[in-house]
Amino acid sequence: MGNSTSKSADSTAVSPPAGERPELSILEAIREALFEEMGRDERVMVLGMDVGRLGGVFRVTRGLMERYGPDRVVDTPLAEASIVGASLGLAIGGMVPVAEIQFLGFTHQAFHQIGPQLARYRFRSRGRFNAQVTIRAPFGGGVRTPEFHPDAIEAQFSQAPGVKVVCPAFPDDAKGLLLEAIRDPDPVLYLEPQRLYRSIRGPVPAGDHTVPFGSSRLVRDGKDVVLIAWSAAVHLCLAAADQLALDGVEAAVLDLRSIVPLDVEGLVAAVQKSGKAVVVHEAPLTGGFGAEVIATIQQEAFGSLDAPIRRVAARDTPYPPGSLEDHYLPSVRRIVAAARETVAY
Amino acid sequence: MGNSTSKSADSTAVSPPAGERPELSILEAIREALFEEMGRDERVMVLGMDVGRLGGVFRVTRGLMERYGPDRVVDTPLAEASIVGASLGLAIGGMVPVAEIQFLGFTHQAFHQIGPQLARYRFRSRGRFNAQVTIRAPFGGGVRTPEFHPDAIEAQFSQAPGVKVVCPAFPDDAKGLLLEAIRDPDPVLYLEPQRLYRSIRGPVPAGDHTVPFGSSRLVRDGKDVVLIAWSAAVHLCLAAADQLALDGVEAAVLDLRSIVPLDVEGLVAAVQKSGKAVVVHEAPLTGGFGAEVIATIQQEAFGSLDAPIRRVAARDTPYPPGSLEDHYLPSVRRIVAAARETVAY
Amino acid sequence: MLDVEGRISGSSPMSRGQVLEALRLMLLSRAVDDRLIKLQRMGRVGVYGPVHGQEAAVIGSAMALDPQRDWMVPASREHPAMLRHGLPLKNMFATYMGNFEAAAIPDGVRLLPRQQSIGAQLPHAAGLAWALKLRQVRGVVAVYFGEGASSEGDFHEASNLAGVMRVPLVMLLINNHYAISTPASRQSAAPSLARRAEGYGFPGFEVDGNDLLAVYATTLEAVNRALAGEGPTLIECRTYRMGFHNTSDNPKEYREPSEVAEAERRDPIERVRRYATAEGLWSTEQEATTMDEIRAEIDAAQAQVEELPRPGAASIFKHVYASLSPRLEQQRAEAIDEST
Amino acid sequence: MLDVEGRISGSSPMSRGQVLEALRLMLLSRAVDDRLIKLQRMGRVGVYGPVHGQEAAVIGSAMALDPQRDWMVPASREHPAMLRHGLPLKNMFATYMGNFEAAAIPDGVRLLPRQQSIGAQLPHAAGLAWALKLRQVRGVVAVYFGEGASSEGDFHEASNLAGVMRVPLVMLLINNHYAISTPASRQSAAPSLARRAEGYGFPGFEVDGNDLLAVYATTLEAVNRALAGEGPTLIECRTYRMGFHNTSDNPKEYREPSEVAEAERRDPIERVRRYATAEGLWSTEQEATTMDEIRAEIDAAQAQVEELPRPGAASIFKHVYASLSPRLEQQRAEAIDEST
Ligand SMILES: Cc1ncc(C[n+]2csc(CCOP(=O)(O)OP(=O)(O)O)c2C)c(N)n1
Ligand SMILES: Cc1ncc(C[n+]2csc(CCOP(=O)(O)OP(=O)(O)O)c2C)c(N)n1
Ligand SMILES: [Mg+2]
Ligand SMILES: [Mg+2]
Repeated sequence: MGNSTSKSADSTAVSPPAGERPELSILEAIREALFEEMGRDERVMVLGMDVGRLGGVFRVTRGLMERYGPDRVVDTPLAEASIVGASLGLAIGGMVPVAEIQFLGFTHQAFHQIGPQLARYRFRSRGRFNAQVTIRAPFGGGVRTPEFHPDAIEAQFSQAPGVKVVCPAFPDDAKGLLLEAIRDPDPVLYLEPQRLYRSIRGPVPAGDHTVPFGSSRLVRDGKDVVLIAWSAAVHLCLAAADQLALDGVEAAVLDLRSIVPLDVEGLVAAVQKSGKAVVVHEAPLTGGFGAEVIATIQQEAFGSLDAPIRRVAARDTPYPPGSLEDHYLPSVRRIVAAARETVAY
Repeated sequence: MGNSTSKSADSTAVSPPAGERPELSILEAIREALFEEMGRDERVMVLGMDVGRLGGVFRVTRGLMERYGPDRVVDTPLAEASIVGASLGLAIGGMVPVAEIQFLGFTHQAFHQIGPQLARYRFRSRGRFNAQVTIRAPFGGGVRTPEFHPDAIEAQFSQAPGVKVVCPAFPDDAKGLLLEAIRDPDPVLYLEPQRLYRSIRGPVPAGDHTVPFGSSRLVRDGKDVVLIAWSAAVHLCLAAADQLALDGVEAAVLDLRSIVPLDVEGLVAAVQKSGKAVVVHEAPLTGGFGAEVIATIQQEAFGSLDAPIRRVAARDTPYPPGSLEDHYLPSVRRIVAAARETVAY
Repeated sequence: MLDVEGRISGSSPMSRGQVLEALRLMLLSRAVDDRLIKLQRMGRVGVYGPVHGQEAAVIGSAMALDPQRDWMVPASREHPAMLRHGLPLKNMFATYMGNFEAAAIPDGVRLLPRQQSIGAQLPHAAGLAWALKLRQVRGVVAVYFGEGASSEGDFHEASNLAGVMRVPLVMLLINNHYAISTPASRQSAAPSLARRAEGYGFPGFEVDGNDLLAVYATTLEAVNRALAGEGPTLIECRTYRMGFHNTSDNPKEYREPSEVAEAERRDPIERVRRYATAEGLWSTEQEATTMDEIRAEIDAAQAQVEELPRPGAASIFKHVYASLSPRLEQQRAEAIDEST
Repeated sequence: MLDVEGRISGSSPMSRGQVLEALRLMLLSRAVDDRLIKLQRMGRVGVYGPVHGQEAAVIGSAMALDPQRDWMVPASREHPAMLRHGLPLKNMFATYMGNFEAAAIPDGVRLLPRQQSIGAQLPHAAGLAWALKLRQVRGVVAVYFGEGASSEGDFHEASNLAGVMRVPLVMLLINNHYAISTPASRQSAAPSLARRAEGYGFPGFEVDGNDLLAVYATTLEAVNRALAGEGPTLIECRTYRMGFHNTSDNPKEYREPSEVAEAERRDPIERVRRYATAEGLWSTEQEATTMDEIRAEIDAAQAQVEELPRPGAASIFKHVYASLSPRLEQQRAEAIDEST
């Protein structure tokens, strides 16, 4: 898994000589995917605020403009709806846009262009047009960002049929899901775990590497309970599993990787093993995607459930200032407690 | 209950002489609440597209402008985000705005002003300011409306802590929940079941009448299974219960009335009675609020559940043209089938 | 250029053939309005919003485009422009007669679907024009929208982006003076919406939208600017919605008969009819023949749609994604099962 | 009115007392910038975006308002205006030092909280101004926003609504030529953003935003128009963000040193210092004394915040709603329990 947390400065994504490929951070893996795919397919372009000369506020796109020029790596005006809406038009016109929304919280400004437009254009046009558009956006808490920057609103997009929603938690998946997203003929929201950008490193296949959507990843096996999560919360679950192991509780950890489409089969299989599950997410409890996970499991595996599925989620409050976010977010401690109760049920 | 379906033209909401108060349609009940509250509290104003001279596209606000003048019943430009955002400013300035968004599907254009602004203003200002704003919006299918007009996106607002979301299904609740909403110091999304506007009539208390949020209503009792719904789907459940009764299946019907806050206690009590439940909603299955209902029930009443809780929902596709909506929406037939399977589990 | 009497000032920017083509389209448009309203009253069409009164604005602008080269992005009240641009009449009827499979825009027709979310098509059009520029494809994008739409944030963001990227976009603001019941005077305090273009760094023009020739000439100029790489143009066509907003609406509830009467005097078709007659291009006989042809065309389109199989449950699972997830496969199977 | 040498053309619209008040606020603003940047580097402040370079625009406009009568709606880089309008310095420090309870705007201060969703405050300001008009309360609303914000749909919708309703609104567009790394030239192709006001039916003015007196005079005129019931005004203050966007940003990555050097020559504080000195209102001694006072004020504000109890878990459940639902009560109990 390579969950080492070294914080070395990110190098430019140029493939090193074979045999010596270093581990990459999630940020580097995303950048590598963009570099490679823009090289492979000249229709691919990157647009968004500050993505060009600056390389994005997280420097994910650093170097891209120098390499591929300002026509394909474009700084846009400060207007999210037009970034998404224009991306749809660009796609219809034969480009393959990868739009960056600076933070997922600011997709709020573009909601009417995402669910009602991007997502429905294939359907509305009866297949005449499709929106091969990827929207990249960092999200999630734990790094003391200002208001709106950590908003975890992924569940809302699950009510917008026509888009897909994917959320990598590891460098290899970051690359593989992004390449899959860019090539997918349908619109994909690709959600980047900002708190893991530089802190999680791992091996990443060189060159072409895709991960199919709708396939979850069992990142840790265990017979007593399964912890289900996506994006940064997967790492909280791994830490919780470590702690539980000290008490002899064997917790599995399932990374959904994509929430739309959902890997129902993988989910059910993971739960059936122990009959016990905890779902963890950074979004508020009520109406979070954890509810869908539970509703699905109880529908598909009712007979195998030996305990209620608990949710460890953010509170049903607005996101507080960074200094208070630890009281708001799910924590390892809360996950461990929920898992223990579940196992003991 | 008074579920008669006479389609008589709606009368102007003037209280008739005592003792002869006729039944009101949902539309009339809403209009009566607006008339009365604007009379009672001069801070209350109505704003939105076409709400003035025309009286709204459904004529809900007909007569209000004549009665209360164009300063308090205001036709706005065609711009949803500014209707919501200005309503917040109006509230801060001492007014009590009741904004109409022509159809709930067009709140998409105002999303960034709802969850991130209206909902969070009290929190952000540490109570210095509150957003006493009601947003009224019709929604739901079954009446062959064009694209966007039937979108049932209520679940998305459940991920925006700070707003409340209420959805009456009967004339008395329509009045009582609207008066409660207008007086609530916090922002409320008040969702109107467009297909029931004129088709459902019933008794409505004259004068002041409020219904507290977070209290569900058991509209039919039954010992075999409980059908859980809100808004127009409640009436599908009632029709399904009638049909089930022919086979001797006694189905209860629970109308949640508000989804935020959720009446957890009422929900659990209703489910515990039979240990069996079906949730019905007009929104797409995946990520719909039915998921939250199920997650809550299985958490709070796991031991009493005798069968998986089924969901009868719209399909996970974009809303199709009206001529095909019957294949998309939940139907009495589907509810009956799900209830039978659940009872037989 | 054409006054209400049909007198021309200056020389016509349209050839004789173009004038005849436009007049025919205008007559077709009004006949289509009549038919679809009739079908709606019979319960065979859902909701229909007529073009009535806006024919010069919509057709004059469309005539300045080359369907083999340019793209058209409509709002929802520009059927004759869509027909001119290549949409078969049958497909248009299918749209309103509830057969969305048959309504689809055929391959090769450079036209996007109608947009019912007011203003949402504007950023799409800007993006599409941007793609043409990036790919160095010769052509322009013409986008239609109402004065109501011009109040939406999407109008602003799309205009600004189009200005910054200097894309080949022609923005056709059809100011028909109403957004449902809301008069243009309530939509904005600006005396001219065309002037907003300055705030985006490109030119804006106001034109009598009931003057076919003026609309055509102004649009052609904008198309040429765009083709020359000079970027977007905003054109405000000032016209009047003579009919109802749509078949659910009754404009008597919110506007004065005198206002409508004045608009009737300025009818865009009558002017062209007079002009063409004065030029010796048109006669009552010709009009009668043309109207017969048009009625036959409409009858045929309607009949064709009526004969088509109606889409069923399976249809709603088509084109959701390129391929269905297992969950959607299951829902599809259920839906088909339940519908039989 | 004040050139870069501090020479005035015409007579000063500000009294001597006002000039001194403004200069003191400018110096305070820059000292606050320095302190918060220092605290950020020490890990005691999260992210801070300095005012550096924009003091004349922000303070000159704020000085034209009457805090007892007018409302101020800030974006996020207008601290000195907020202080002038009645926000205690301690509360400002609390904002950045992570104590949001102590950061709240005190009762009676006619000021809305900082807005971090770019442009979202604009419709709030329009609505608030509308409320003043409806309630016939004498006063205006002044709203701040950047040239970046002027690209958002919210700017357009709020401006248009304010024009239609003719509300007492003063729109202060602080064009500091950058939105993070994006230069104003990339934000819009419009040569002047002030001109956009025409498209909403009210006047717009462009002013040298580094000229305290010009900003003051223009704002005062707009305030008087608004008070006279003549509706909104847009004022574009052209200035320059001399520092970084915020403490996470390094502008060397995207702009030339020469550009910054030129801006330094046009420093808004230096001009006022020269002018005040020439007028005999200011001296190096006075500046030294003032700086000592300012430092003491800042030390005190910081110390006060440091001494305050830190908000805990319970705090995040306060002010979610007027009262908590049972589910939130339960979450609150859990959170308090887990934090102890
Ligand atoms: C975003 C959005 N808001 C509201 C509506 C409801 N609606 C349909 S048409 C219309 C008026 C449109 O006016 P305009 O843009 O002038 O076009 P016109 O109808 O005059 O052609 C409105 C408000 C909608 N379809 N979309
Ligand atoms: C809606 C939204 N989109 C993006 C951001 C990220 N962001 C923060 S500040 C900023 C630039 C703002 O530029 P401008 O409006 O000119 O104000 P300035 O920072 O120059 O004061 C951006 C893009 C945001 N906070 N809100
Ligand atoms: Mg119109
Ligand atoms: Mg700026």
